[in-house]
Amino acid sequence: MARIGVVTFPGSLDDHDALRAVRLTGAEAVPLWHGSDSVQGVDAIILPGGFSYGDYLRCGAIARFSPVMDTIIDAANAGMPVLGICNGFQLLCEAHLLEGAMIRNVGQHFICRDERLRVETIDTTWTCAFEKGQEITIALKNGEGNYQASPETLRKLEDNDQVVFRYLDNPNGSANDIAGITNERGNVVGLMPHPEHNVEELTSPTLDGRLFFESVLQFLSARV
Amino acid sequence: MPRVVVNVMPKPEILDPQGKAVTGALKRLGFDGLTVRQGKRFEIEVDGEVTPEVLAEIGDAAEKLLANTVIESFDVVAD
Amino acid sequence: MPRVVVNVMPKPEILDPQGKAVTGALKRLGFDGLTVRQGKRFEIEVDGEVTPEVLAEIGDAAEKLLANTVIESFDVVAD
Amino acid sequence: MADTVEHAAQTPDVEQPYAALGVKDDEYARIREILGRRPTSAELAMYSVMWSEHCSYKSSKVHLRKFGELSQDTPRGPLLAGIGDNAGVVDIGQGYAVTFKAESHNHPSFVEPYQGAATGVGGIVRDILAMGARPIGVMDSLRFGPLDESDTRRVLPGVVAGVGGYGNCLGLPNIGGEVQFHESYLGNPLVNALCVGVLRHEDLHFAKATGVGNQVIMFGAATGGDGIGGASILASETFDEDGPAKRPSVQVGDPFMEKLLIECTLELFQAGIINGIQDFGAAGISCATSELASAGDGGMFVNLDLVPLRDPNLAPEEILMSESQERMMAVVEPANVDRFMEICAKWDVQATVVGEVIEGDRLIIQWHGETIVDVDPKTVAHEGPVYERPYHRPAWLDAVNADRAEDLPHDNSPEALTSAILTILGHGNIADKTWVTEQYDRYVRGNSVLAQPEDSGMLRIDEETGLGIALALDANSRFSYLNPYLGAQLSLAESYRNVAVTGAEPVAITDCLNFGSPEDPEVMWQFAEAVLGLVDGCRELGVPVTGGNVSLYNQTATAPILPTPTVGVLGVIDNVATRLRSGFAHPGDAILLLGE
Ligand SMILES: Nc1ncnc2c1ncn2[C@@H]1O[C@H](COP(=O)(O)OP(=O)(O)O)[C@@H](O)[C@H]1O
Repeated sequence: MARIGVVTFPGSLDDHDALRAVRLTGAEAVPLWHGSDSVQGVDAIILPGGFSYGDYLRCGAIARFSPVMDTIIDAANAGMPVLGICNGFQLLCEAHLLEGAMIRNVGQHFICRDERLRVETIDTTWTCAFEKGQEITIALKNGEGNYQASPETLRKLEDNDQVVFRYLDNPNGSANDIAGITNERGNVVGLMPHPEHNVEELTSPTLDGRLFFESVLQFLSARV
Repeated sequence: MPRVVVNVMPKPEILDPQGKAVTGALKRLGFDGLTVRQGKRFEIEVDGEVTPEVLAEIGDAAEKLLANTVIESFDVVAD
Repeated sequence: MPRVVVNVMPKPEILDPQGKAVTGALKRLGFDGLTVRQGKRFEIEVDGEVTPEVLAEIGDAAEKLLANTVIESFDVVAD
Repeated sequence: MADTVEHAAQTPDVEQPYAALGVKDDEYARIREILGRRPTSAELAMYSVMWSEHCSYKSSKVHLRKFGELSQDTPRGPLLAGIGDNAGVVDIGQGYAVTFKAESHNHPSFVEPYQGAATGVGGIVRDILAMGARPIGVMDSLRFGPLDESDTRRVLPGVVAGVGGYGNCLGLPNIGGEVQFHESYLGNPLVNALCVGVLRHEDLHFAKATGVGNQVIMFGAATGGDGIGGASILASETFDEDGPAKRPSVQVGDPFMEKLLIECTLELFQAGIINGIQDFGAAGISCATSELASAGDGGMFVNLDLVPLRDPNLAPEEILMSESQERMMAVVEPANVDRFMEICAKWDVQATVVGEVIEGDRLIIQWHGETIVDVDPKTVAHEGPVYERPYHRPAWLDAVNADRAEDLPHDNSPEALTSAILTILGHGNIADKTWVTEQYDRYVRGNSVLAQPEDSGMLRIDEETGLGIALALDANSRFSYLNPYLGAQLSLAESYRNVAVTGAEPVAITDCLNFGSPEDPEVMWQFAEAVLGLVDGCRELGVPVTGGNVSLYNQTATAPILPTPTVGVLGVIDNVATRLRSGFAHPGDAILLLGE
């Protein structure tokens, strides 16, 4: 069975939800701890949502220096699938595994709502089970989800097909309506909305989140 | 106690929604002709003297942690 | 363009969770002996000259909007 | 030099500023009588906070006792803990119990809306945590002045951002609440926050200090000079010629610290090494030590020098009264202290042994090697003054009730009706509340079966069986103004119905009673009537009151707020998959009207 790790940082909040989502899609969910430099031989890693270190200073900025992050950076560079959700996305940017940065939402408020997205590329470890152009609805909740990057970076992301998700109704001012991006290799994906909240009928309006986890399982089984 | 200040500002080419919101609010309050950019100010108390080495070290800390140089620039000033 | 800076800091007696977290992070990164308080820096571009009146006006704006004087103090500096 | 017990005994005639601390002449006389001498300034500090209206319930107690006369059984069995504990605990079956409570943070939210509301959420969450429960959700009931008033524009966004900022950062889904507007709240907004937590029966913890030799540990944030306006009067007297140093008038919350404190405390519970625990509420160390000691079977010794301080210049009186947030106190067997410290270190939570449980029944506190407090903790925590405040029905009530909507001019033309409907729908009390609820995370933890815009929130407790709870929080202040007895019952009925319509069985209630000054006999009457209404309503419905909170002196000058009894109802649902949503589900379904 594929083993997928979910890292808990001080202030992580959606770690248990991510673990549950992994379980529900039929993989083994492995809790990982920020203070250990071991990722216990997992096949893929999720950096969950939350307010690591209170989101003080900048979201993800302090967690980026956790011992586990050095191991994850190495693993990501070696091709391991890594998904950063919300705070995890911010963390991936702080760690320079993904380009750009998140700043305060244009409306200055924390926003929690069901957000419609378009899947722009299925050429990543976390989106290969989607259809290109598919429109999905995923829970969004953040105060600093406004994606920004230099014009050159944005151009590069667009040219290389590294924009993975776009908002259909941009909630926070993100450049080019970007909701999620990937690295050049397609193994590291970050997005602000929370797919782990869209895996059960009982607690969410859609099940669109499941496809993220099914994607990585599909990728992993194809690789073996 | 000796003090060093690090100022961190959004780079000019990066959107500054906070600054924009403040600019708009000031205008509504009747303060005209003011354009605001909002950044951060860190006041750092140093155990010991503020030597050039300490300043360099704090510059290092700013580069590494206090600022995200993808979107922010910073300066370090002995206070 | 003429510029005025408003520095807003948490009052010394007020808890500064951000500064506390940054202080802890710096220590973990090996930057020792630094104690940080985190505040805000507003860089304000002024249409026209920075006269004493303009400074007073900006002081007013800081008092009203830029700082929350219940928990923060501020100063205004021509830059 | 500190005002020691010895010194106090030798200097009976020293004048003490008790009045400035809100202690009445006869209360001061009573303290002297209890101690057989004048209190030290540290003791005076403790008595003054613990005997305040806020902590002692001195005006409301005689009325609240009626809640205790209700049966302590829920429709699902006896309460596991009830009024008198930090929060009531309800058996919901399958070995699970749920604890829930609402608390007000009204005045602080007026002074500094963001921090006031944020620390209000923080306080009630620690209450739930102290019962041994994992906090799993929050709700908030908010009242403001009219929407178009400029001060509402200051208070409302701050309060909402504060409730959201703190709760979101703790990872607690916000599953409901209310927002209402009325002139009477313009100078006195209401911020009532509710927290609910879940535990296994065997994990229930009580706030008491037992076992001589057991260690008293403070953990969490360091103690600063927060919220100690009163104590500074004492400090300046005994210490500093130039007057007290600057003290913050508001508390700033650190939700990240609280999140660590939650995870750390739950791990400590799990390790089975907590003998007694207490959160730090309004009265800080005064409250935690005197309540823990008086609930236990021994006395307590505390060395104040060991308390970690954020501000080294605090006087002992100030340390005792400090309301700094994000702190807890635990009683731990000596053999478990190392393990305790290890767990705290894992979560980066500072923990310090500050004292121990001792023989006898005294609470003794030392400072710089000298005894500054030597009291019977029961007299501090539980034997405060009790007032039978006079009350009477307001004379104006008949005229207000006679002024009926039926007597208003009626224009039944389509245009007039249209415009009336639009006016009503556009009023803040009716209008969409998305601007508020969008700032709250309702998804976190992945168990929110119902949240906004549903009438009540619902949380799954057990993933396997589908066991869950429903919660609603309601008040009807305009009805309570017209008739506090019926108004309180309407609040209860509304909340009860909101739970029932989801398919959950209502089992217990908590309340948060917001009123004006108890020294105003008309307000006191409103209060007494509202309590009676709730008691009779609960008896009729067969649900106990598990606890609650009283907030008095909610007024602007002498004008009280509308009486606002907020009622929270807890329901149990055996399988959340059977829950019903509000709103029409399928085209073709029949629509039935129940009732008259
Ligand atoms: N309005 C009320 N209805 C029922 N019980 C109440 C009410 N107000 C207070 N209580 C109960 O009185 C006790 C003391 O409450 P309280 O002092 O609020 O605890 P805390 O120390 O958390 O402030 C608690 O058990 C509480 O549940």
